Amino acid sequence: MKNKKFVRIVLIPVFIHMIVFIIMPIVAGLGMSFLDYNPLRSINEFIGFSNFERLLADDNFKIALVNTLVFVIVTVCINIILSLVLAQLINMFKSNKTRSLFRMIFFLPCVAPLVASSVVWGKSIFPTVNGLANMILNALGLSSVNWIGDPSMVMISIIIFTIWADIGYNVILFTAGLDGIPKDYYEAAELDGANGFQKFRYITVPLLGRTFAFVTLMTLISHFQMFAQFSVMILRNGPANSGLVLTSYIYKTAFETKDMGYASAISMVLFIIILGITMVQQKANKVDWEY
Amino acid sequence: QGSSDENSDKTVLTFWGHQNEAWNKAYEEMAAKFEAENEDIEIKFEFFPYDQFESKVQTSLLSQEGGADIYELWGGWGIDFAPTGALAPINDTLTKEILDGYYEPTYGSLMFEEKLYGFPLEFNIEYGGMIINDNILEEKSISVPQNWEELRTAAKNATVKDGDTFVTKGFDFVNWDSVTYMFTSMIMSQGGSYQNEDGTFTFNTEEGRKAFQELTDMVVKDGVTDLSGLTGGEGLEGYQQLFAGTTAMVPRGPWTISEGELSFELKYGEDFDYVSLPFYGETKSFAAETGWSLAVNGNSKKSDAAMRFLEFFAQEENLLEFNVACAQIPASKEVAQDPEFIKKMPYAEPLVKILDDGHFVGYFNTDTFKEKINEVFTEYATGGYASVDDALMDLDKKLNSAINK
Amino acid sequence: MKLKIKREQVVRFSIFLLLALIAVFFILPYIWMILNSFKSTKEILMSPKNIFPEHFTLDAYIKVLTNSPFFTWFKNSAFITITNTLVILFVSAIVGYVFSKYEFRFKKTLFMIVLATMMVPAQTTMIPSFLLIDKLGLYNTAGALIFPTFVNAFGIYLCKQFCDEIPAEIIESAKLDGAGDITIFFRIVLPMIKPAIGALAIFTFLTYWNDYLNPLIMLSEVKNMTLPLALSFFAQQHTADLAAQMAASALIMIPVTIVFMTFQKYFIKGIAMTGMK
Amino acid sequence: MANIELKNINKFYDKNVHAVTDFNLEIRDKEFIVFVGPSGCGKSTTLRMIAGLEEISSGELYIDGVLENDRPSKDRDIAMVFQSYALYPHMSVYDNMAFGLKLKKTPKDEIDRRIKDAAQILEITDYLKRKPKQLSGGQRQRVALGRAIVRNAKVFLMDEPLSNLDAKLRVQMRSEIIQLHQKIKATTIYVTHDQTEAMTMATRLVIMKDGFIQQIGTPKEVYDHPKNQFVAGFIGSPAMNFIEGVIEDGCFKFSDCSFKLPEITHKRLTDYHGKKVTMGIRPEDIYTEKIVEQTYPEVNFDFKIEVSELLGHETIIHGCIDCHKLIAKVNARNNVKAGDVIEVTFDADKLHFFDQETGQSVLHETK
Amino acid sequence: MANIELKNINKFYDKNVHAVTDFNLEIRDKEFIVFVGPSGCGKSTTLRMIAGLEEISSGELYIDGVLENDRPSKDRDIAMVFQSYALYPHMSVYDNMAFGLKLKKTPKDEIDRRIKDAAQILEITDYLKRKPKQLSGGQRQRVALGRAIVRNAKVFLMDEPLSNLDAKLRVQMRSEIIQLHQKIKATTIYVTHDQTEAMTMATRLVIMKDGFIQQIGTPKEVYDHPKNQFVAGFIGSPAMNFIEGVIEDGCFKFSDCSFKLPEITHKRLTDYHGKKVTMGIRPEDIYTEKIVEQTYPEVNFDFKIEVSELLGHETIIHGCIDCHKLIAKVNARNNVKAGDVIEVTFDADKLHFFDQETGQSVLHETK
Ligand SMILES: Nc1ncnc2c1ncn2[C@@H]1O[C@H](COP(=O)(O)OP(=O)(O)OP(=O)(O)O)[C@@H](O)[C@H]1O
Ligand SMILES: Nc1ncnc2c1ncn2[C@@H]1O[C@H](COP(=O)(O)OP(=O)(O)OP(=O)(O)O)[C@@H](O)[C@H]1O
Ligand SMILES: [Mg+2]
Ligand SMILES: [Mg+2]
Repeated sequence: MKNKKFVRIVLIPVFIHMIVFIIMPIVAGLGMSFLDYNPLRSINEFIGFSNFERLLADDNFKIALVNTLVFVIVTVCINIILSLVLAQLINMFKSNKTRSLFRMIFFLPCVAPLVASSVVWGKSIFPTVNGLANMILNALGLSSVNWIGDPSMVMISIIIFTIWADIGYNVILFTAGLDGIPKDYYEAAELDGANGFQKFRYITVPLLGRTFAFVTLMTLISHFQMFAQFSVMILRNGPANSGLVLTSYIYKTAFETKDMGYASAISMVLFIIILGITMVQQKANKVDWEY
Repeated sequence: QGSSDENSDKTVLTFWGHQNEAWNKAYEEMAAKFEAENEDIEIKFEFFPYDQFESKVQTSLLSQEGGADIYELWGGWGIDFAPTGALAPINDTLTKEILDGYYEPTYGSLMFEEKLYGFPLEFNIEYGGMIINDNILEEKSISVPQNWEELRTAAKNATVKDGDTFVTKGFDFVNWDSVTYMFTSMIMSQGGSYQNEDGTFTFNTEEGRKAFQELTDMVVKDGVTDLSGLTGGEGLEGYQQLFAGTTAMVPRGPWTISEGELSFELKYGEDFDYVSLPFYGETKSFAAETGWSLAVNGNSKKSDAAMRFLEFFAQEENLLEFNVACAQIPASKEVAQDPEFIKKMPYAEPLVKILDDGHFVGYFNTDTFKEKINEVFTEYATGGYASVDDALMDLDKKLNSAINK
Repeated sequence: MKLKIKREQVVRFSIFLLLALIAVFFILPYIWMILNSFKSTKEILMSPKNIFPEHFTLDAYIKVLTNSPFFTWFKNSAFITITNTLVILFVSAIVGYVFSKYEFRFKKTLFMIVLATMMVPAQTTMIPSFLLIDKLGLYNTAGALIFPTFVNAFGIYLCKQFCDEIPAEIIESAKLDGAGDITIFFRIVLPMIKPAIGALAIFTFLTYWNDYLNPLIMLSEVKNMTLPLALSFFAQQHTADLAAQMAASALIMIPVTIVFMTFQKYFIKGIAMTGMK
Repeated sequence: MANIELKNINKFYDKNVHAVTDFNLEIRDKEFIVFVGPSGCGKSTTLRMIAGLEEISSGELYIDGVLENDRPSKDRDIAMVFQSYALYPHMSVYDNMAFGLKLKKTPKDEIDRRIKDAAQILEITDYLKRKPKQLSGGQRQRVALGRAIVRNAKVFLMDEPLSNLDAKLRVQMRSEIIQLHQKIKATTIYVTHDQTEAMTMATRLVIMKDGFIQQIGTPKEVYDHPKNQFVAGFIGSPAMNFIEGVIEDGCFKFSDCSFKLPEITHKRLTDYHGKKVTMGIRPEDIYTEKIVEQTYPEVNFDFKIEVSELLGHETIIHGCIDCHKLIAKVNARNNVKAGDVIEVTFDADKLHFFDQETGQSVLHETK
Repeated sequence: MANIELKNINKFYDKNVHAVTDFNLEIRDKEFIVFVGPSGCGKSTTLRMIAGLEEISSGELYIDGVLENDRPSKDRDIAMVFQSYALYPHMSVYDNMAFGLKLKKTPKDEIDRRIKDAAQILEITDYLKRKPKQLSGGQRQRVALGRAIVRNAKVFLMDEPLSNLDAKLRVQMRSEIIQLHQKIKATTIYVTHDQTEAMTMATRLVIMKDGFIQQIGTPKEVYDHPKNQFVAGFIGSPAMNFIEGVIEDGCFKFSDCSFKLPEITHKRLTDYHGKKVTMGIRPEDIYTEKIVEQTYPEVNFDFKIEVSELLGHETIIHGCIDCHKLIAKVNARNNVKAGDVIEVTFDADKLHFFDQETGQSVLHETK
């Protein structure tokens, strides 16, 4: 009603905070991308769109861009499909104990700091000679794989790791989503003559829409921003830059090459990509029903 | 550490360095000695993990308040920091002393507009020495190679393969630093050069092609090692593999010795040795870059006291003691040639011999430099270029656009 | 009848086996990490094929705990994480409530702005944020990791979703009972969105406990550092003390794992409604 | 404890939706007013304006002579029972009832006393420690009432408080609310769209449609003398039957049928001679008994039964008289079934007539 | 299209809850059977066993003579309407109805034809393209029916399909379902706990309590001759009044009152002379009219009115005769109000008597 005072008391500090800590830095970042910026210098030259022009000619940027897109799209797809299947399998158990046991196991990797798991995987699982992965392969009579040394394998390895590390959230979200679908629909479908797969295809998948939209959105956003495994697990940018992604390229450009203006330009591109993809995803996943 | 009594009018200097047990101890000992002489100064140390150190230094320099008074600075960073005014210039007397009495590669990158912005502690030598696994060489009855031909033969002989995978690598020079420094040094030892007067690069020369082909051949034709040192994938670095008994020879700095002794519990002189790496061409000449140095924060209000600490370091007996404690190759000619030094670090002998032949690699960001050379090397070795010509032409292009933007 | 039950059991059992197999894949890295943390670095390096430690040793743990200010870092991490979690919970709840239950101009736009901040990659704001923190004199203080986090878009979104579920009548009832805005928030809304608060608590706790990039940039002194940075503490320039790294990893993971296992029921209950509606 | 006056009250939503138009009503102390009307007619809106939960767009609201338009709801001293009960789910029954009193800083023992009293009246003493979730629908309903009672508020508002209950419970709660009102005698406004509730509970009824008041009066007035066709059709279940026809020669003619009107009725309809009107008759005024037939020999018709629903002692029959669909409620003793054709009689004294254009009751107006 | 036979069917949940006990019932083709009973009595469970959604713990279920116990529900050819409708929210009305047919690979134009037909019957043709969310409760209800109709299933099951609708709509849908059944004539089982629905819709009623069948019969049978006190109290609204007393000297005595029983009644009660019994009388069998009083002069009592509810043409009065609470439903013409004491008469021919221990009807048994 007329009680706008409370709204103001709550929202004004919040938006001031947002302006200071989020919006200003974005604007500053945008500004920096037009400068030949080095914060140690007191005067930084305005160079217009040069940084962005440089992007167009930068092979490494292109590689990083392609790698990022490949990484995000493949990982997110596998992540979603796999977590959906796992959730469905978990939900087939009636016992709550069994369910929460499995949910917990799948969530464990999410509990650990990504850096820590990256160290564990990079130093003791993926190495060709000393790694657990190859030891297991060898024990099964398969030959070793050069997980993070072979340019064609690097991304695959990182994807495997990322899925391991991140799938737990989605498994839990999907099991919860599945629990939320009223049982009636399955019974109605059963009487309509649907078999197990048909129920999954025609009832579960579409009715999970809302969860699905939410999960894909969050997963997309977080995967675009992943950094730790790329910086910790692989040597430099990986063989032939096969592990170079935008986030690590930004970090490298800013803190190793110390070319902050250029780094800002790249991060602006990343921002726009994320914004664009999430908007498309939101449109595509519009859900026009509810139970 | 001495108690930092707030009430006393002691000047407290903060010192940042990267973590290394031996080094950190040596710094603290130096500081204790210094404090004994200068009772008005106290030095507080902060040591950071190596892989955080660079960004720490950088961000702290951005900050007006935070940061240290004295930094342990990788010489190469001077190129980025010195021009911005973030570092304080070294005083004139010390500058003169350095310019006269220190090896040129150690301070080349600390120079900016005729001023020095750091005090070089060590000569970072990436060419000239290698570690060898005595047990492997003995088993194969291979003697320590004395010239390039012998090196190539020894490498081939030492190599053992099981199908596609290595049992023993003969000569593993493929790592982030060695490829670049072998390549540049091979050019120089043939009497060639790779950088022009104006700072641009030309690797595509007679000498360059020969050297590049030679290096690639060792991987592709001779198969004495593979590219994993650059591409990653193996848990251990090349020299660690040598300690682990799967590699015979690895060109690396003498700092590797302590790790062999400590982590792998091997005996120097028995299990492994440090020997000269033969030159490729006729001329004894190689490229070298900086090493660790000490620098003073440009914003520090205590830069005078800080500078005194640097001067203290510069005294020969202190430097000698420090270099030995850290197993560093001295930056100071005087210290390096001091017989006392070789007595204390006998394994440094093959290096000390050739220090005069070292030349400053050039005033540019060596990380990018190495990155591009390694990139092209990997690509060429895996058949990514039609000819060595193409590869080096591309390398020139890449370097010229990346470094001279 | 008997047959049917049997078939169902077989199906269920094979699903169990399948899940168990995948579960093994999920916990194997942990086990491997723990096993390695009980070896010496030499053993990890020289005898990689040893599954169980040849010489069981606690050296790595002792090293981590004595050679580094591990407990100080633990305290720092705990302080920052707990402060952040509490503040974020409060701010998210009250802002979520306002967005859900009050009408005001530009509400949709403002909410969209809040949501959009979720999509800003950390890298975009990393450098300017750093400069800002420094200007504010927060560099190298816990404040650098605390102040910028107060407004958490995800938290606000989550709390709004939950507040949407609170019937308007309950709020109106409270008004007629004589409650003002603050009273309604604390006495009615907050208790009613407990599950959201629970889920959000674990989310934020994990986020800040595990945060690596921000402490890396914002903190300079060793005594101010947080646990995730501890890992690189044992990675020296060339030598990596693998055993110590594994031990440190294990030590960092153990507290969160315990927290999670204890609260997982609430967490799952809360998360169950996350963004579902 | 309070009289309420609503003067020319209007409510617009978003400038376009005119939810309530020129609402005028004076409620006397201790009255039990029921607002009734179809969905969306503005009942809740009016109630919520009185409670202060919705702004009044124009007009004035007085409680005990004081203008209340701008007073926030928390200061109006009004208690309200919602359709969904709106019990605080995280508080025990006791705390639910105590909440408002605590906020008013009522002494602890006073709170306790009032709650115990109310609990006794409502027979929920045993559940005081339970959470709302652990109660059945009827019990929750009682707690909601209790929460309102303890406040000793001047005015009691109830917005469809029974519509979430099942039929049986609804009947029971209905009489409990009536008894409660007789006990505590608070001025009460009760909103429903269920006309049974409206009829049984109200001292006065306010019948609304599309934001307009249609009629105000006691249930009997409204039932016996609906002011217009809407009210006539709305009140009574099954609804009144309507047949369109013409008044001619003292008769009402529809299709091929026609019957003579009683004298008084006919007299009142003089203005409509030769004109089209809508006749209305309640299902319970249609009889199958021979005895009634004899009383009104003129108004007998053949009734073709389509559906017959037995309701214990009476039967509702759906069917038609000469293509006009009608519903009749007749004694169950007569065994009738679908397909039968029976003779029925209209109680000619109970007929209603409405203007076809305005829908206004013709008899009523001239009365 | 099918007859269903349930033989000794039992259902245990978790070994402890005996939800349905020894259920025996034969349903003939085209019957409209209604299961009725209080909440938790096992109605849904029984229905779900027939549908195959719940396993049968013991006993046999035959449809058209074929044992169905182990057949999965998708093969049973049964259509069901759920209380929640369970319309697939992501499909249009058309697709909702088409889903089952598509799964059976019915040709496209056949599907189309059937849906159009059903939509016409149910008057939902205009909504075929909408999503369930865009429909009102009644429309959703019709779609749910439509989805069941198009399947042409042998058996139709409905589990409280009307309980989510408001009272008015419920009445309307009730008669629509009756008409629908008359049209399509599918064997139907309908579950409700609303006795009005039960009475008006069933060809036969099955009254359950605690998993046991209490009585099976047509609505009239059950209403007029309840087999036991539970059925008597459950069927009829307001519920039958019960008074405990003793049969002595051809009279029924309770408290200080007593009245003479009609001859036939008394004769049937010979076994109970001098014993305690419970007498039952329906509210509508209590009269205030003088004319009835004269018919049964012996059974006149003073009735003290506590609450009186006007329901249009009749009034429900709550009150007591000598401390025995009773409800009566009387003609509205008599203006009665709370506090009055009036004279009422029991229709002595409509009395019921129940054994106080077993609750069985005494008259019924001896009939
Ligand atoms: N917040 C709102 N914004 C816009 N229109 C509204 C709003 N609330 C109600 N209306 C409209 O105002 C009119 C009256 O609504 P109100 O809720 O008072 O009806 P009601 O009589 O209580 O109906 P019901 O019996 O369904 O509760 C309706 O047409 C409704 O659509
Ligand atoms: N899945 C179940 N597990 C255990 N007990 C159950 C289950 N489903 C139902 N019951 C129990 O079985 C009994 C019969 O339940 P059922 O659902 O058939 O009742 P109902 O007659 O349909 O009641 P309502 O009118 O409330 O729908 C109840 O006591 C109920 O608690
Ligand atoms: Mg309403
Ligand atoms: Mg049920």
